[in-house]
Amino acid sequence: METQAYLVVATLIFLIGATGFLVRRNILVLFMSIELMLNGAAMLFVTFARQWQQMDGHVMVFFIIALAAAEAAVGLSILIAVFRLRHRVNVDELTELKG
Amino acid sequence: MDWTDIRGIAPLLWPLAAALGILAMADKRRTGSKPMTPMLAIVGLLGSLFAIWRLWPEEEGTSLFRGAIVLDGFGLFLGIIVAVCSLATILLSIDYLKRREKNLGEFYVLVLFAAIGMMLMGMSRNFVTILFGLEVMSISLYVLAGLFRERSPSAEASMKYFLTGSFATGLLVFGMGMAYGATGSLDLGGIGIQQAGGNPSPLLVLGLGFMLAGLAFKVAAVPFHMWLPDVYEGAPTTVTGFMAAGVKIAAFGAIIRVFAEVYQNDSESLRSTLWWMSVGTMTIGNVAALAQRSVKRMLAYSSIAHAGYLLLAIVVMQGRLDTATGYLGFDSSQSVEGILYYLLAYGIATVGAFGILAYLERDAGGGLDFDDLAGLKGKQPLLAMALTVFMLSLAGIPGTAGFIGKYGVFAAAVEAAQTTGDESFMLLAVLGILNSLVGLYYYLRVPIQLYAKDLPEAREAEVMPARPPAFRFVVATSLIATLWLGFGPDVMNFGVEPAMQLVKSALESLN
Amino acid sequence: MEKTLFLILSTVAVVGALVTITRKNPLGSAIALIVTFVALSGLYFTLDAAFVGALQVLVYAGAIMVLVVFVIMLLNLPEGELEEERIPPRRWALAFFSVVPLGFLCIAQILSATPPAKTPVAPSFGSVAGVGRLLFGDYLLQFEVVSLLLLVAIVGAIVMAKKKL
Amino acid sequence: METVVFLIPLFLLLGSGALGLLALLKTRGVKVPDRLVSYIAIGGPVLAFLCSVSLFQKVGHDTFHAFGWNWILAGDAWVPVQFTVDQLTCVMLLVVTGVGSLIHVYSTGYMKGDGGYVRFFSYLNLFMFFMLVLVLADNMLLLFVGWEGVGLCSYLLIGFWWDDIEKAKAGMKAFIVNRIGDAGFVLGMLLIYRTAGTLSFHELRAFVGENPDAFLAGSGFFGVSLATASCLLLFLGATGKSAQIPLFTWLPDAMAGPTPVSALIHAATMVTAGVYVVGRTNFLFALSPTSMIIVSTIGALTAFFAGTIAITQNDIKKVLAYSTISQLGYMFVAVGLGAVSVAVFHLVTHAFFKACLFLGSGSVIHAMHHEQDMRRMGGLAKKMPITCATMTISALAMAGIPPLAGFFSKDEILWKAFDNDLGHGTFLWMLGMGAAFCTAVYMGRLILMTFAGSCRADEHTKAHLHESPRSMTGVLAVLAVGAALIGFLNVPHFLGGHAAFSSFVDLAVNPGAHEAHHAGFATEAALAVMSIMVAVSGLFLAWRFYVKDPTLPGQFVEKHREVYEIVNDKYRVDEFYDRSVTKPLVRLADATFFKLIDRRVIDDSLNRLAGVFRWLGARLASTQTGAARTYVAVMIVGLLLVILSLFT
Amino acid sequence: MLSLVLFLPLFGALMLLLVDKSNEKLIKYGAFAVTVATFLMSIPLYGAYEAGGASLFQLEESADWIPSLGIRYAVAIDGISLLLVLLVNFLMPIVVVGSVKSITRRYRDFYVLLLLLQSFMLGAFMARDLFLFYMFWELMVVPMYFIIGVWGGKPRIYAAMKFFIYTLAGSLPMLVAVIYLFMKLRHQAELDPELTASYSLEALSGLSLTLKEQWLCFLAFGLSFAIKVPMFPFHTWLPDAHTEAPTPGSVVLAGVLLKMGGYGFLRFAIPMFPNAVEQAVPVIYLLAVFGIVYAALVALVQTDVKRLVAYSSVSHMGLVVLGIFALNIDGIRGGVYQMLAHGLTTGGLFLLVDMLYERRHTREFSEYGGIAKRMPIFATFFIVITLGSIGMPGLNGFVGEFLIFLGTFRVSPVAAIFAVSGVILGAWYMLATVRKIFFGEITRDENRNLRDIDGREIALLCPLVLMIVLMGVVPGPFIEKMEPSVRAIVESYQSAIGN
Repeated sequence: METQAYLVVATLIFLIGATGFLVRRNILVLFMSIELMLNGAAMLFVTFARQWQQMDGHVMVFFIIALAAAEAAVGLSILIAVFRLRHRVNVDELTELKG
Repeated sequence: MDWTDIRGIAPLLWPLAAALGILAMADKRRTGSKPMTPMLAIVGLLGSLFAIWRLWPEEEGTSLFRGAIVLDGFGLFLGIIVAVCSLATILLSIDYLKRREKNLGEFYVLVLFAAIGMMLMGMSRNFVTILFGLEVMSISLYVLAGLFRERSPSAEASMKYFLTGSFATGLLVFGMGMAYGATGSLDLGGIGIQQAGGNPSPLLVLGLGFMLAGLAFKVAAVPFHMWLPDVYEGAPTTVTGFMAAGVKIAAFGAIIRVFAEVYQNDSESLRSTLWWMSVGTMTIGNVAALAQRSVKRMLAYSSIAHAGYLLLAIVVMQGRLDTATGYLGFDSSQSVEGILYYLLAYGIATVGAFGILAYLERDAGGGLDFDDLAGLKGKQPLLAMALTVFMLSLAGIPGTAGFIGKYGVFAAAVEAAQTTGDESFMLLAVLGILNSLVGLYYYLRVPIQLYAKDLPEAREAEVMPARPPAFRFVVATSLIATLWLGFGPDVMNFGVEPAMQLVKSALESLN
Repeated sequence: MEKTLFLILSTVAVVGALVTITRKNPLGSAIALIVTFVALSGLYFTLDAAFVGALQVLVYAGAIMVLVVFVIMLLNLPEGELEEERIPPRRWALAFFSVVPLGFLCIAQILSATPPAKTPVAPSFGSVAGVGRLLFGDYLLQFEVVSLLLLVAIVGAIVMAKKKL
Repeated sequence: METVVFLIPLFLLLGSGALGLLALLKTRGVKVPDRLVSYIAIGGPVLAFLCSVSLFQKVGHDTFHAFGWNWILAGDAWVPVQFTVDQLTCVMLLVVTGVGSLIHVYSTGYMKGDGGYVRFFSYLNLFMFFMLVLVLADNMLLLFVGWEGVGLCSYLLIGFWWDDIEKAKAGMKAFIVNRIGDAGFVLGMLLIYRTAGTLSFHELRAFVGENPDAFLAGSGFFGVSLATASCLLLFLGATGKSAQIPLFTWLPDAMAGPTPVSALIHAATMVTAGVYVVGRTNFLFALSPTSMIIVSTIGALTAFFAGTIAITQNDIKKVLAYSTISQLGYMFVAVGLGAVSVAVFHLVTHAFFKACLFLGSGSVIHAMHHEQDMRRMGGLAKKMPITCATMTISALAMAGIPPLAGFFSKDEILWKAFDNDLGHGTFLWMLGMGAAFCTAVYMGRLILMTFAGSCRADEHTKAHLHESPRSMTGVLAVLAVGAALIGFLNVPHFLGGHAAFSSFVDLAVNPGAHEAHHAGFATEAALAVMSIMVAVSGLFLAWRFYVKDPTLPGQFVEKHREVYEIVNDKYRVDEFYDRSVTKPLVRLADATFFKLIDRRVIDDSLNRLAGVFRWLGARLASTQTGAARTYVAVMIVGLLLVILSLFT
Repeated sequence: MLSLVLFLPLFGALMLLLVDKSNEKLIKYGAFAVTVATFLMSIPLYGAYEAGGASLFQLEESADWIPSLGIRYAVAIDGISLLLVLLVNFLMPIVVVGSVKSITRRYRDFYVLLLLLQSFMLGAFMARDLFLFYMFWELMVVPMYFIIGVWGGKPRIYAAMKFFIYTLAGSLPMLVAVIYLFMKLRHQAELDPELTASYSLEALSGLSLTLKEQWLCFLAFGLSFAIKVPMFPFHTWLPDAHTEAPTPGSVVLAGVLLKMGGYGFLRFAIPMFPNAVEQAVPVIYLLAVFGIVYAALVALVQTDVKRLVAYSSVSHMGLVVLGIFALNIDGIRGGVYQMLAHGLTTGGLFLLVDMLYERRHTREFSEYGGIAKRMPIFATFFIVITLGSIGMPGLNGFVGEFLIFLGTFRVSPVAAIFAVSGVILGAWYMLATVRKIFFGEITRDENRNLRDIDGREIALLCPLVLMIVLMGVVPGPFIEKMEPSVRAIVESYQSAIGN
């Protein structure tokens, strides 16, 4: 199988994640969109690692997973803080700061 | 890994140790109130400075940890600025947080972590290091921005910062993936060597586009700037100062590291992209700042504008890669010199200014509109003077560090125009100059408020909070430094020029 | 065989991703996301990346998503909040006009590049040992930094979410 | 010798300075005795007069220079502060210091009791200082110092009673109108300097003598030669100072000043400066027949028109003012024709009789409690015999009744006008005769309306009528004697005289010139008889109108109302200037320049530019909606652009 | 020596900062002492500078400042600088004395700023390093900005902002040009080992620039100078700044700051970009001539005394520009002389206006009238200085004006005609001012009890009047000092344009 196909899939996943960011207003879903984007990127690394035959890409994916974990943890805790104040998880309502 | 590697990351280890120490002390009792906590953080940063000082004379541009980071003047110099800004932030925050009953040990830990991340970015020459330096910094800052989580602006700022920031990280990682795919290397030097001489492959260009977006987000270059005003406004004021100074330093360090690779090929398209970005950034930042009513938000927009000036210097940067070692250098030292000095000047003035704003902020938030500064001179003459000097420095008036910084940046553009004969660089310099004229207008509104307006009667009797020694120390030091640096880099024993000298000698010794 | 596998897995992954961003209920999204992750993990295996493939399932699908779901439960969102009304077409349009050209660009670039033919790899490729060697060799510092990152995340989570500070 | 030359102006400068200081001290309540003031005030001019006399004795046929110091470095050469004494200067010196001293003496009486007594003398001394600088100056630039200085003093003295805003305005008008002339003068100087490289009169004369071609070259303006251009520019200056068409309008207004000032400045000395300058530079005018024609024609026109106006005026000083303009016109006729000595002679005689007339009128005004309208006077001869007698003598002298001074001088001018080779002799002569007729009429009218008939003043004034103090009448007497006798200094050849005065002055201005006679003595004599007849008929007419049948003027006016009104309104020149120059300028300045260009175009557009930026800022800030979604969308679009840009 | 003079006010300012701010006496006396000392110290400069000496610039002092950027601290004076330095130092004590009454609050800050301003102005006149000059050039604006903004009249903020933005709008493009010149030199130095890259004016003026470069740089420099002078149509900041500034500010502004523009043209624009200048002269002439007449006419219709004087400044400085760009000896000589003269007379006029303002707190003509009766001494001074301003021969204004006319006339008689007519208008509006303020009946009751000026005010006007007369009567000593420099400028220009 051509690596290009994998790359296209990776890109699609990434873009779907980006799309999610644009269309959803539920912060939780936005988090998931971020995960999608990171996964798309990770997929790139895996594919290219295979293509170049070197495992640096795998290491990177390993790190990306950690990154995703860290982001998820912090993001969710921030969400909790926001939720405590507003009892909403709607990103469109976070518009107090503007102008 | 050997002792050299450990020594090389000593500037990072000191704050790390301090942070761990603080965490370790955080047992049942709350640590925030302990005077030890900030002390420890300060010691950590001083240690970091000390380590940099120790490394200074002998650093040789050596790769450490198998190319993960590089020890050179550039990185160390950025490290100094970062350490100093963090130190100032910590000193300023002690009282600020106490007054708001938020004197958490974790705050200091996060500042220290962010500082580590920033330093790492400046030193890195590997995608992974850049990415994780950036993430360590960013995640710390997401949280720091939301430190006043029970206040809705702070929480909102944190959330927005996190969402947009993560998105940008996504772009960055994706871009790195592309670049990796194009070159098979995560190492900047490796990529450089591979690209030397040829046109970059489309994949690499694509990757660079994404990476540029990710990094531009951190420096808030247009059109990746929109998060910044909201976040700066919502974040605790000392944190805002820290973000404005530190993030900019680190992100520009990373941008220079990354894009110097590509410049060796003299990529016109990248240059023109950055050209537009630079113009847009300074223009939009400056113009939008004109309309602000809050000083804090004005400074936020102005921080965007400053990113534009710095980008200007990057546009004209003439990178050069040592094909033998993969180590990158700069033909046009003017540009990097300019950027470094600019960052230093900007960092000092910004931290000082936000420090004063933090002092002036009401305990429940607010109190940072222009009108709130009216006639403050009568109540706080020294602070008014200091704030004025910081504004003048940001505006780039001679006699302040900002002027030399501005000079350096524009000089870089002019020099590049001269050596390459590219008139668009000249145009860029002129646009930059016109922009700084716009900038003057809003910066000057501050001294006008302070000096020319009268104190509202309602505030005559108001008792200003005490000015703790740490606060005084920071403001005074920034003030003196701003003026002192205004006399040019050579009055310092170490400054940009020596740093660049070191970079150069490092290059030579490597060949 | 490989092609079929790829087609199935990639279809699942993409569809899962699409479902993730279109489900009204975040719980549904989360589950779809896990499906995607698993499918991706399968793709990793087809790319001879056994270690990361395993990691993907264990850490990602397992740990991270559990965390997400956990938080969704924790927040105990009211019904109306959880359920989003239909996404207005305006937003779809926005997404369409910004993301599609971007995707078009990316994919065009990817397809235009001529990658080397897929050559067989050494058996140690993608193995735990291989990755581990790199992790603790070339990427030692980064590895430590990642641990720092996790520490930061922990501290940060505490600061942001702990009930009483 | 040099010291003496420098002493002359110095006395007056010191006097003026001392008096000025005293005047300021007085405002601080220091008592300043009037006697001390008058001593200082008179001392300066008298000493200067004595020095002038001694100079006059020494100068003989020579010229000498007194170098002071280097003043301005123009080009490569210094323009020095240097005085030159020659015959012309001597005459002027004597007139200025002599008449000046007399008027100072007169003023001590006239100004007695005035609040500004000290100040007055300070100004007066200062005026004489500048006048002396003017006549002594060796170069045009130094002359210009005096020139502007006298203008300044004239300004200060016209507006001496500045509580009356009209008087202050009159002073200002005099200054500004003069400045217009001065601009011409300056430009003339510049042109001359550029051409000849020097401003010194004698160097210039030498230069012109050696290479007149330099001045005959075209100036680039409508084919006018440089000589003509510079002469006309200088003449423009002269018309300002000497109140000729077109810049004469300030002089009648200048009568707002105290009468001695009118006598000294606006009759005897300052206003003749224009004549003096043209006379000084006659060698330049000689190069340019065009300018000579213009100068003489304008002189003649001024003489005639001012004469007609003078007839219709009722204010005694205004009559004299217009008469001055008219007489100055005569002088310009002469000087324009190159007959400098003749002009200067008329200048001298005029100084005497006009000073006497002014001072006499001052005496009348003094007696009438500052009443200046002749219609309220009459029959004063009995109350003020000396005034009456002296004024009558002077008036007759001016009217040209032989053997009084005016006859000699004026007749000479008319003769020169008739006998010139520029081709407009008859025209000039007829205008001159017309002016002479007018002179006789208004002089007769003035004397008769003032002194003859019955007094038309109110009872209170009548009761207090008195002759003026001795200091005033004495001066009048001296001047009247001068007016009567001085003409004999220059008895023309056809009457068997030697024209001593003319030949003396010609030493300075026309060295080596020989009088060329075109017509014989017979013609000259015939013309003289004609002019006497004109004068007598003029006087007769005045008698007929104002003594014989006082209703005649009224009838005459009824008949020719329109003409009368125009003439009485001074041909409405003031109004014309106001409408065509002043008002449009002010309107241009206010409406177009200040309100439109400065405020609207420049300032507003800059402010609007700032406004645009602020508006843009607000717009930009409002795109900052606070919605993270927007931010991300912008980022994606931005990324798209970045990538597109990278691939181009 | 020069550095001493240059930094003494700065030092004094720092010393003043140490004084307790409620100690009014000490502060005011201190400021006075510093300015007087500076003046006294600068008097020997007059003797020390030898006109026609071996080098044009003398008393040079220099030291490395930022060697890495080729920037040196280098000061020296030639005749023109010398005279302007003397002008600054002569005016400053007068300004200080003149301000002791009118500055009633925050006087310590005020005098600190004033002294800083003095140092900066001196620095700009002395600098022999372009970068140093630029520093001082921009720095000057800052104290002035605060002086206007804090101690000014009602719309002071608008005026201060306008002043600042306007002047920097000029000087920022200049910065680019300054850098450009340096970089050009550095670029050339790389090819030619005999050159060294530096900001030194000698080195930079030896730079060979293409015509296009000259034009661009000239535009950048020229805009800055034109705004400072100010030339029409860049003048509109001045009336506002003058009107709103406290009088000491106006005095310095009119007396010295405006001269910076003329000085800049002479020192930088003409020697460095002669070919561009040659081509630009017609436009500059047009603007200058129009500006002279324009500003004079606008002055005519002002109702505010200060605003009037401000417009008169525009008109007079137009003359200066005219003279300078005659580009012959007479014109430049006259331009420099007129700068000095204008500094004294206009400075004096502002002081006088301030004295009135102090008494009546208004500057509207309509509020006055007839006050010569109450204030005869004041009126005397006013008239004398007015006469100086309108170019009465024998006073200082005339010398400069005449030389300018002479220089202009050689180049363009038509321009001279307009310039001269501007002088007529000058007499008109100035005398109208005198009339409106001093003459006529006193119409306002408030004016009936005005007191005349006191000893202090007389004492501070006397030196001014003395100088005004002296410079009119014996201009020689001043002209002689500037002579070699003027000649050098003209000669270098002539040789550059190939004459």
